[in-house]
Amino acid sequence: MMVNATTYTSLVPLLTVLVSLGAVPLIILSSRRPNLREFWTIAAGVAKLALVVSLLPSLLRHRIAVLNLGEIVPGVDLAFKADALGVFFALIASSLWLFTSFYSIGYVRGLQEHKQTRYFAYFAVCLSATMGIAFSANLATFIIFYEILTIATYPLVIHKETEEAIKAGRKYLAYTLTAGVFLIAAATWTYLLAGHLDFIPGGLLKNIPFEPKTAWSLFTLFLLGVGVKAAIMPLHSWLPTAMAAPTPVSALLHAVAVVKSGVFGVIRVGLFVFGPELLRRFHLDYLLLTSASLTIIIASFLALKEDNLKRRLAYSTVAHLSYIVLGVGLISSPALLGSLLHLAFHATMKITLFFCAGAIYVHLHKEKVSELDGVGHVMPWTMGAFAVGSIGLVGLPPVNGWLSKWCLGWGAVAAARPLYLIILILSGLLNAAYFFPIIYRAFFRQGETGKTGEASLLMVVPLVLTAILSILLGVWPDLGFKFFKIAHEVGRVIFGGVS
Amino acid sequence: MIKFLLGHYAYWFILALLVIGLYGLIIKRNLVKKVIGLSIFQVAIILFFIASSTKWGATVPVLTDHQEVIQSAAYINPLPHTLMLTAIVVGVATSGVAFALIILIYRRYRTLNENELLERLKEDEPE
Amino acid sequence: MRVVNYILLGVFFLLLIYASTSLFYRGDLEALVNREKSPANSPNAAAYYIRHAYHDTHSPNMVTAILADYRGYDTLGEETVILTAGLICFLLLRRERKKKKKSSPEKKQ
Amino acid sequence: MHWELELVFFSILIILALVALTVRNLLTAVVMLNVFSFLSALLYVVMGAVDVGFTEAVVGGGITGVFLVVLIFKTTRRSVD
Amino acid sequence: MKEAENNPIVSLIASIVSPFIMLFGLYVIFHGHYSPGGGFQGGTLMAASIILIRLAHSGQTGQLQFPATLNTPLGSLGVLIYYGTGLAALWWGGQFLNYAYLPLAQAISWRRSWGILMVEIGVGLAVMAILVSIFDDLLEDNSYD
Amino acid sequence: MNPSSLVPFPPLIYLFAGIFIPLVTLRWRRLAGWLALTATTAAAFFSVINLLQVLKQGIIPYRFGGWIPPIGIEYILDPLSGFVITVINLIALGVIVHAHQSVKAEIKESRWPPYYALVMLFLTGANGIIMTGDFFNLYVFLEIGSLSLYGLIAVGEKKSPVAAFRYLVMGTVGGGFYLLGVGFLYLVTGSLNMGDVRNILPHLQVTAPLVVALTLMLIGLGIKMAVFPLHGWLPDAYTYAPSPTSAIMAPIGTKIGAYAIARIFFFIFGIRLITQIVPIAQVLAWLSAVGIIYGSVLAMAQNEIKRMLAYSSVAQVGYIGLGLGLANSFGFIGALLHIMNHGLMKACLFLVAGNFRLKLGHSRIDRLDDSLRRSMPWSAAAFTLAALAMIGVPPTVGFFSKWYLALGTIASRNWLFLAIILLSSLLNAVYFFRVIERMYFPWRGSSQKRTLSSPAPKNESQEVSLGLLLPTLIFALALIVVGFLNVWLVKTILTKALPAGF
Repeated sequence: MMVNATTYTSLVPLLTVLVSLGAVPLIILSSRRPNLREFWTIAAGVAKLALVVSLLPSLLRHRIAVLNLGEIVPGVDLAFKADALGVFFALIASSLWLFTSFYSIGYVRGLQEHKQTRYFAYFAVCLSATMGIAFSANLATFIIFYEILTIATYPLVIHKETEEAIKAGRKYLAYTLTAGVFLIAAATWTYLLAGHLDFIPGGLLKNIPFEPKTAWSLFTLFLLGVGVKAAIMPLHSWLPTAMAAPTPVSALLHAVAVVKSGVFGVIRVGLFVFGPELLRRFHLDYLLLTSASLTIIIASFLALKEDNLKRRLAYSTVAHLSYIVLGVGLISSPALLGSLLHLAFHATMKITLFFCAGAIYVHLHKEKVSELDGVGHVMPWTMGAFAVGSIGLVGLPPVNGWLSKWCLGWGAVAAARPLYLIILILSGLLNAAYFFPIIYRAFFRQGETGKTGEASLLMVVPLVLTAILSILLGVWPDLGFKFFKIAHEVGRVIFGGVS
Repeated sequence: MIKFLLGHYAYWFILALLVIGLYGLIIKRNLVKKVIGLSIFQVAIILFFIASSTKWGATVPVLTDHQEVIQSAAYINPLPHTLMLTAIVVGVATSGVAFALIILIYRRYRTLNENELLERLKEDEPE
Repeated sequence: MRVVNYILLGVFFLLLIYASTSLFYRGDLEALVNREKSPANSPNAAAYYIRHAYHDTHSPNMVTAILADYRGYDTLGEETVILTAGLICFLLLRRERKKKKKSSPEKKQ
Repeated sequence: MHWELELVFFSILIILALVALTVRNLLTAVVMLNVFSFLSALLYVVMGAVDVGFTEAVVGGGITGVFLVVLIFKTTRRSVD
Repeated sequence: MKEAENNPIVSLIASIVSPFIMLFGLYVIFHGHYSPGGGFQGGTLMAASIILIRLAHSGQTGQLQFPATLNTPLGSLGVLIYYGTGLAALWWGGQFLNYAYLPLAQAISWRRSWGILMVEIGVGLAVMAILVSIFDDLLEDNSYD
Repeated sequence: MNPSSLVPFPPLIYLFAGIFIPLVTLRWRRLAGWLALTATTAAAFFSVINLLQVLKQGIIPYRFGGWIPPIGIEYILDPLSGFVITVINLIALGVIVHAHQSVKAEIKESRWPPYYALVMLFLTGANGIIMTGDFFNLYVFLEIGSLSLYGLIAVGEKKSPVAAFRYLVMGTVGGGFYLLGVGFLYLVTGSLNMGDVRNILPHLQVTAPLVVALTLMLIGLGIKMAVFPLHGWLPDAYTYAPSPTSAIMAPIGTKIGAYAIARIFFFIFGIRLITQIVPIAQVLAWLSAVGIIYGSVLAMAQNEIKRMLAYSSVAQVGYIGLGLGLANSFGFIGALLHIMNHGLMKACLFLVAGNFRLKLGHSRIDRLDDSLRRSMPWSAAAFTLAALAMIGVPPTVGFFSKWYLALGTIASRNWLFLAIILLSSLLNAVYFFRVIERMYFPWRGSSQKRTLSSPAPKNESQEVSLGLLLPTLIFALALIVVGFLNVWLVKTILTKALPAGF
């Protein structure tokens, strides 16, 4: 299936992992000098983005960077491979990390948070793990970074160290560690079936004779493994609880690292471990489709009745993650395109929304939707960005959300499954139902805010930038990093150029 | 049948002794009794080895005339004897350690009864 | 609990008895222990000791010869065991001779 | 092999073992154990293990007995079972 | 033990019997080649003779014959003799405890015989000292707690 | 020098130290620790040399007294014994360095010589068991090891003699059972040499005495290894022993039993006998599986770090037993790897527990608080890392043993065992994160208790001295380094250490 793709050995994938890991000791050592410390964070972010971008040109010429570090367990190497999907994900993560870093600095300084060094250190570790997930060439490497991500996020979730945060941390760990355990079980089983664990477009298990029972059990195990981070219902409940974390962490959890790793894992498992053929042959796609549609609908209703802004956003995330899963389950090239685009676009939109929520919290100390009356007059830029994000998530042009949704709908039609088109439209309406009242409150109602002016520039600039980015990507999806082209490339690799 | 009994009855007595020793170890509550059970248990094991070393029509494994031995059937198997010498010493050493421990326990808790001991251990539990 | 222990002991006893019935007769010269060669055609240690002990060590008492020479390493272990016991009693019980006071100032812990 | 002799020894050994374990006075139990050891030493000799018999007599009848007596004088003589 | 007063008759008899037991123990050690017995039995007998004296004479008097401070070093020394014999064989080119390499006599069988004797002496010494040491420690009046 | 003459050096060095220390250090007590350290270093050095040697030229036997195997006693140096002995001596080295300081704090100076001598003798026993190729010799060294442990445990706090006595009773019964099993085996086969027995067994019919011999040996060694229903001695012994004792006993003690079971049942009796004819392996696997759950659940209920670690040991030993009981190559490699990994993890955890005891005077979980993260940052970090390894987070060592064990269970199609292995790592997470939360986050629920029982949180560093810290950190580091080295280990050593028949 590797149509005229060649590989070359390159250190870049490893460097992208190491660059933020290397920043950790620097961050810790300069804990007493905040400016220097945050310089390291930003420097690592820029370096990482530059490294990922440097992979782009050769990728577009169908040359894939690989790096093999030797065996980690016999038969399985610790190997990196910057294929289209990996670079795609890495691009999203590293570019948005930069935004998140700037924003974090504003946020933690604005609130004068404690233990900022620990915060930034684990932030960097998280990003390293995410890069590792993106570039892992096989399941074992994937699991290693997946688990590191789990552990590294824990200190961030409980950063506030309140009773509630610790409880949230426990819940988070309980869910994600259990998932990791399932993933290991699934991986070992796969290893015994296939003899290797390398990700192969079209599925590494493609040529293995299967019994339906085995296929279903294995796929269920995998889905339990990656589904927790992807917040597929009923495995989602850690996510709203984890809102106890500081807002940049929520942004990281929801938009960049953790949940996206989860859906990334779903894509990897669905298309690179099992492959479209196997999914179709054993009707495993129904498992994906059913769980995803149920999640979309139920999560939207839950968001509708939630008053806490961040929790509402969290449920919205749960719903939107399942869009991506749905796209995988539809097994068609346009749906996959829509999936991948949503992976990127949801990140920009949701990160905007979280940044807004954080800015409101830092500036006005408001967390509830019902308290937001008239906020739009005080913080026009912030609420403007919020409106942009909402519009995008509802799926209206020109914000980028419409494009991915449109692709998904096209995919549903192309796969002759119009039911899911209806679900997408219904979900769009529900999105509108829980987002537009917020905008209405903010701009068209009068309320007591007690403060005037915007939050600090370090926060407002990133959120405005991400909002602008969302719009630009909606108009011109190939902007800058050529998201559209890369996503297209992924589809081509998997479905063999049919699109 | 008689031959079978003659060839095996010793094992049955020995195993009975072994179980008696175990009974002392497990069921008796007094620590000294436990050590006594331990001794009986060890004696039973030693007897098992010794009993198995016998041979029909053989004699004690000490040469009297200092001649080369041609026929090994003439002497009792000396290997289990050697092993059991070692086992006896191990037994003495174990008993010695057990005595030391019992004296320490008695000094600290003024009792040798395991039930009372457990109660006093519970009392000691902090908080 | 006590009943369980008795039952366990009884079962154990019966099992051992059952096993012992299929042992060779005591003193049976055909038993593997008493043969000159094992089925794998390796020499039988006991027979070797009986025949060669005096020749090898000038010791008419075979047990001594085995104890101190053929299996001398076991005996070294045996001495070590008894040394261990002595050291344990030393460690646990020996009194400090220099200090007259019953409770020495540097009490442990 | 003198099986008649062995049978007598075995029977006495079993009785002695039971007595040593059941008697309430620990000093009696210790004496019983000493007798038990000595008889077992004789049994070893009957079975042809002269060295082992010698050792058991010296150890079981002598040193262990002394140790046990010391132990009982250092602690207590009574036992409830 | 305890603070029992010294019974002169007991002391006397113990003093008379003890040397004979000691002598018998030595005999058992050195005659281990030819008759039942050996280092362990002999050592135990020697320990018994010393313990007899200690039982008869309480307190410091019992220690005069064989001071308690010697117990542990002598015990170690005994084991060390054994170990050293093995080590000597190693030193002269054989395996550990291979007495055939000891430079003691011409014939290999005699070398082994001498090796066994050395080892038995070590065993006897160790067993004697350690059994006495255990006895002393058990009789110790107060421990460190 | 002939390479085979180096084979018995590790146990002989320990033995020499064990004899020598009480002799010379009655006058110079402070020498005891240094002598022990020297001996351990030398033994570790020679184990490594032996391991390299065995990898180069295959199995090396060593014949004591120059007698050929069935006549005399021999030591067998093969990849398995070479690997385990190296692992154990290197761990012992780290623990002894740590003990050098912690013994000063917990043991009175007048007891140093016998204490160190007993530690050396314990290691003699452990090394002897690993190297030996003779059933009875194994018994002798088993007793040396066990006896010295009884003494080492009993110098601990007030309750320790009771724990030691209980261990003594169980341990002696275990030794007795093993010896009786050897007796039956000797009657059946007529030989005590392991290699000889292995050659003779195929010529024999499987009779009741042979089965009983197997069972008795399994029970006897199972007590040493603390397999589930035979673990009763372990929690008390680990808890009440002084810190240096538990630190040396926990990583080494139970592993020896596991090694002996692997050696005797898989190498001597052979896979076919213990899986198809007499289902010893299955019994071991099931007992271990129950032990994993039991140990993990009880560990959650404990309030004392050492006791929690003790129950966790019961569970972790279950991993080893399960891996062995699966009787396939993955399971066996997993078990061997876990012997090493668990040794490292437990050494690290017990050293940290010792550090806590030294500085805080206790190691109770409900009295820990977040002052630790400032006062003892390195110890807390080492504990956290080891805890993550216990949970099995990659790339720490715990992950890899879990990986192999999971492979083993799947290869033998035993989904229940797979579930148990995976479930227990979650249970590990539960009880370790309880401690980690206490160490790193302020605990509001117990603020009243804190004011009562522990001093106000100190902010200045109270970290233990370098001599204590260094081994702790080295173990913690090893947890990651060895994780990355595991392929190399498996490929170069462990695949060679597999018994015939896989």
